[in-house]
Amino acid sequence: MSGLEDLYREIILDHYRNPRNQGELETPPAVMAEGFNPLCGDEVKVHVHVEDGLIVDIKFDGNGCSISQSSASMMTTAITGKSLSEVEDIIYSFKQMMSIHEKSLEGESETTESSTTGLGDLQALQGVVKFPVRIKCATLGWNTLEQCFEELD
Amino acid sequence: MSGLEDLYREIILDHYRNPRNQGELETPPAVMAEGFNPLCGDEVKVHVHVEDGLIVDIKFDGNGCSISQSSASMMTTAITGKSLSEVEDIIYSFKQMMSIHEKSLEGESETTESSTTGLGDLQALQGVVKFPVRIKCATLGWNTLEQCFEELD
Amino acid sequence: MSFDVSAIKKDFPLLSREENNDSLIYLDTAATSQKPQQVLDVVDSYYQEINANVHRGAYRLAEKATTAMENAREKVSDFIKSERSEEIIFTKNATESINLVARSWGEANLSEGDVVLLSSLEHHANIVPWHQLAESKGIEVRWIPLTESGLFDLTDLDRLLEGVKLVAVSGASNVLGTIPPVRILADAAHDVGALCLVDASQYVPHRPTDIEELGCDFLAFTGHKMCGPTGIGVLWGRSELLDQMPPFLGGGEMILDVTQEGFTVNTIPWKFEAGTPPIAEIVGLGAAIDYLESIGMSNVLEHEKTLTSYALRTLTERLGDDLVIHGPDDVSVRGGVFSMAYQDIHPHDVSQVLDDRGICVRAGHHCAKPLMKLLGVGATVRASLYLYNDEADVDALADALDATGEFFSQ
Amino acid sequence: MSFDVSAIKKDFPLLSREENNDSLIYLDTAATSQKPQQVLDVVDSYYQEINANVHRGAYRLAEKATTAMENAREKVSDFIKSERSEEIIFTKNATESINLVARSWGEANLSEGDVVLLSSLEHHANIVPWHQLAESKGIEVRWIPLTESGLFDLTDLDRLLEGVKLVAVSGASNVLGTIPPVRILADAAHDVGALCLVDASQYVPHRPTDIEELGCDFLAFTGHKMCGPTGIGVLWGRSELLDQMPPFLGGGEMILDVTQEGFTVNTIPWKFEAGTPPIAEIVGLGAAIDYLESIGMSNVLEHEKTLTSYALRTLTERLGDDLVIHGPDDVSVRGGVFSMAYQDIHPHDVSQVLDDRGICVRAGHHCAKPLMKLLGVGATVRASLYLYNDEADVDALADALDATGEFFSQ
Ligand SMILES: Cc1ncc(COP(=O)(O)O)c(C=O)c1O
Ligand SMILES: Cc1ncc(COP(=O)(O)O)c(C=O)c1O
Repeated sequence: MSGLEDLYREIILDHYRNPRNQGELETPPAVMAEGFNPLCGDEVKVHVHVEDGLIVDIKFDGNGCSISQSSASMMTTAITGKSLSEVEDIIYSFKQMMSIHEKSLEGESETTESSTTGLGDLQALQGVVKFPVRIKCATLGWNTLEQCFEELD
Repeated sequence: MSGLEDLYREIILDHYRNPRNQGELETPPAVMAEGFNPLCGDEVKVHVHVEDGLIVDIKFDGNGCSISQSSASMMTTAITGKSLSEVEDIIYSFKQMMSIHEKSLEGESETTESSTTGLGDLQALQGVVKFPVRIKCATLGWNTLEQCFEELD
Repeated sequence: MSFDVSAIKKDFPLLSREENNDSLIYLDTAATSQKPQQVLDVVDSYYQEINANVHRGAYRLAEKATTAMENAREKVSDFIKSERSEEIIFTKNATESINLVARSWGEANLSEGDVVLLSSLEHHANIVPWHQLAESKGIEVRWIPLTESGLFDLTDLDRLLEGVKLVAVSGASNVLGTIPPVRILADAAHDVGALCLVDASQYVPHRPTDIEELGCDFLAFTGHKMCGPTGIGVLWGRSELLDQMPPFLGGGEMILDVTQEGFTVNTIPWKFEAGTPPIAEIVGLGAAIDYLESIGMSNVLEHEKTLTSYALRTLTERLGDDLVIHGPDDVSVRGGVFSMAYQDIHPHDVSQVLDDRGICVRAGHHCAKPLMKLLGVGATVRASLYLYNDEADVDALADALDATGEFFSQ
Repeated sequence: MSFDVSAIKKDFPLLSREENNDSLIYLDTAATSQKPQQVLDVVDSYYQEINANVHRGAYRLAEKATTAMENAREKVSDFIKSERSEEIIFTKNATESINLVARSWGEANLSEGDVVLLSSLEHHANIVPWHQLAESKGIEVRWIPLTESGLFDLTDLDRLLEGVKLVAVSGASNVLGTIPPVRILADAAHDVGALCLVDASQYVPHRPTDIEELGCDFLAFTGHKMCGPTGIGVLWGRSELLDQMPPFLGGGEMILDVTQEGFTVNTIPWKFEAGTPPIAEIVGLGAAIDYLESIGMSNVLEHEKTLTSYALRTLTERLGDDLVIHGPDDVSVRGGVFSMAYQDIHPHDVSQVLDDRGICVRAGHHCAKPLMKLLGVGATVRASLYLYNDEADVDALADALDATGEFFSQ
């Protein structure tokens, strides 16, 4: 199962089996957003509590495939305690990693390798770009987080 | 031009160049009907004067291809002076000659040879069945004649 | 058995290919079927030898193209036992066929409060057009409930039929495999003066079809699920109805005359075929029918029944409580479509592991979201069978499900 | 010249075939074009190697099919210089594309008394849908007149534009060859707050297309006239408009969610693509575009211009007053479509004799009956040119017309 191991790295399966920061937070002070992938039915709810420009707490809850749920779980561990501007950098790097070049339309996927540094464990999700339909799974939690930030403004 | 000669027999071209019984009749006593082939724009007008069950006079007028016009012309010469029931026989035989078998759908046309006797000059139109799109041209005048008869009832 | 699947498989280039050194096990026919080389060859030679636009062309090539197309119309007509080939309308897919009925017959015959009765297992193609009429004309859409095992629950049929002008149901479910009691529904519809439309997208490809036995008034199906090309669908309708219906799309072919002031419509079937038809696709559908008939639709049905029994038995025995197969377990009322839940592994993950083993199944809502809601799931893993599948394919599916369980519990 | 017609002809199997020991001279591209082997090969290998239903399939085959289809959408988008591929809607033909605008945009935006301005040379595909709206909503259809030579007569344009909500005109005439002043009409439409639709069925196949240069809001064209398969059409529209328009056909793909109570629509382009798309045909259209681009659309245009001049000169010189060619004689405002009257021989008879010599031309009203009425004829003989035609084809046409005259005057 060579191709599969690229997608389902051990750390991803670990987050899927043992999700971190699962649950809810009280709103307010936290804000909440719900994300939905209408095509496959995946759902994710993100609660995030921001104070003085810092992520003081974040929880997620959801229903979906291993990729969407582990990506959300890894996201929570990656951003807890970070400042909003640091988080924006992480979101940017993550989305860059997930973005496939035009070239992928010719059948090959290619990531922007350069910008994946600093993502830590999240780099494990890089294998997802080889499976284009799963990219929406991996980014679901992140888009939902961005919705939360829009609530903040 | 071998295939063509089958379609454009000399007698057909002759009727096309020198149409017989072209013109109109006064209605009443004659009846008139107009035929139209919407797909190619051919038109024909038939005036027929029936007395005591006999075709005493018939005229046609029209606008169309050599096949539709010569067929109408040949029709007028074939039926003048005939009784209505004789005319019905001629119409029947003519349409039989024009009808293509199911088989023609497989690419070959085949006429019901047996029933073309008694058609005289009209038999020259037999070549038309090899050119399915032209069948509607050949039958236009005849359908219009039948419309005239409906007026009579 | 005279049904030789290994010979049939060889007709399908994609099934004889090697994918990652495994050959491909295609279990997604409910989405689209594979195509035999025979069909591809006919389409190719259409383009290479007789391609021209149909109708009105006086030259031989155009005549040949017209004959090829109208010949295919006869084949389709015979295939569903219609006696009048002008009752066969070519569309681009089953979805357009159903929309045609909704927009032409529906717009002309339905008004506020009239009811269209659907079943709870319909494909979106047989739901959304009626929702659109609900929006534009205020008709009511009503639903026949299902039993626990995915069969039609007709206990309240009389009440359900009140105010109904059309009963529109699947001939076979693309999710549960259920074969609804179409004849009973068609008769019941006629008893209350309603019509009956059958979405036969999953029916016509898999069994002998006889419109008189079905008793319906409209039948919609789609070429790409029955060994034919994409881009071609069929609507059959009773000529008395089609004759009365207003045209749908406007353009060339469907008119007798056009002036600056207006237009007069052509007769059926052309009235409903505006513009250049999908000619090569129609010819290809004719070739698909030739192919299926060379095998024999009763043989196809028999084969699928046997294989469906085998699959139900094998999957249940091998995977036990880890596997839930939605829908009926009685092969006399179901076809070879299996919507499954495996452990608590998400359908996407299951299908990914299966794909890694060269097994193509679909994960998702299968364009039947109202049914998904009833089943209480967001998605299922769906495997579906056709004439080119065999017991080895089913065994491979069972093996792969097993392996999926192991992979995610490591 | 770098444009090598004899090499191009070899790409087209039907043009290299022998018909009655003569090779075929195909002069009916305005009805449908022939297809190069390159396109047939791509369609074949689609079916043989990656056939699967698109979207939502998680397995690799389905992903490849989706990629192939969306890749073709990009190609179509680039081909007409659109910057957003989601503005490309796939339909079954140009007729459906125009109907889509009439039914979706038209139903939502037009009301009684609103005017749709057409030209007097439109194809039925761009007439009947508007007549249908006249019937259902009471809109007015108005006509831009033509000059004696078949050009647009814009002297009264201001008055013609009163009350107009849409100007819908051909990009090139399928009867006269006329290339209308689309940019002027699009600007004039915008000046009065109207939109502009271009029926580019005879335009896109023959010259470089740039939607921004044309200045229109909708562009409709059809695959089978541009070396592509049958069963595939395109509608391009500005995304601001498409986003606002209600959906057209309802079914799978075009929804985000469906419940028993209603549905929510997907985003463009899928909003307008209900049901399984003509996948192989879309891929084939992509291949046709690759083929045309490998030759270069400016080269195609240049070649056709040269050949059109040659044809006008040759036919006039050789046949003199026996031949009337309708439409403009200035190659800067016309394409290679020649509607002709020869002596007083009926077009059907002319085309029959030509066919006997292996020359395919069309005789009829060319789906433009209002124009025929203006020309005062029931039918014409139409010859039309494409990249695979050459001077020898034109010479053969002139010879054959000559022979036709002899045949009927024997
Ligand atoms: C100018 C024009 N518009 C529209 C059409 C319709 O194209 P289609 O029949 O592919 O829908 C044609 C060709 O038939 C045409 O020539
Ligand atoms: C039951 C059923 N109805 C309708 C359809 C729609 O067919 P198409 O997408 O070819 O229009 C399908 C397949 O997708 C189906 O399974």
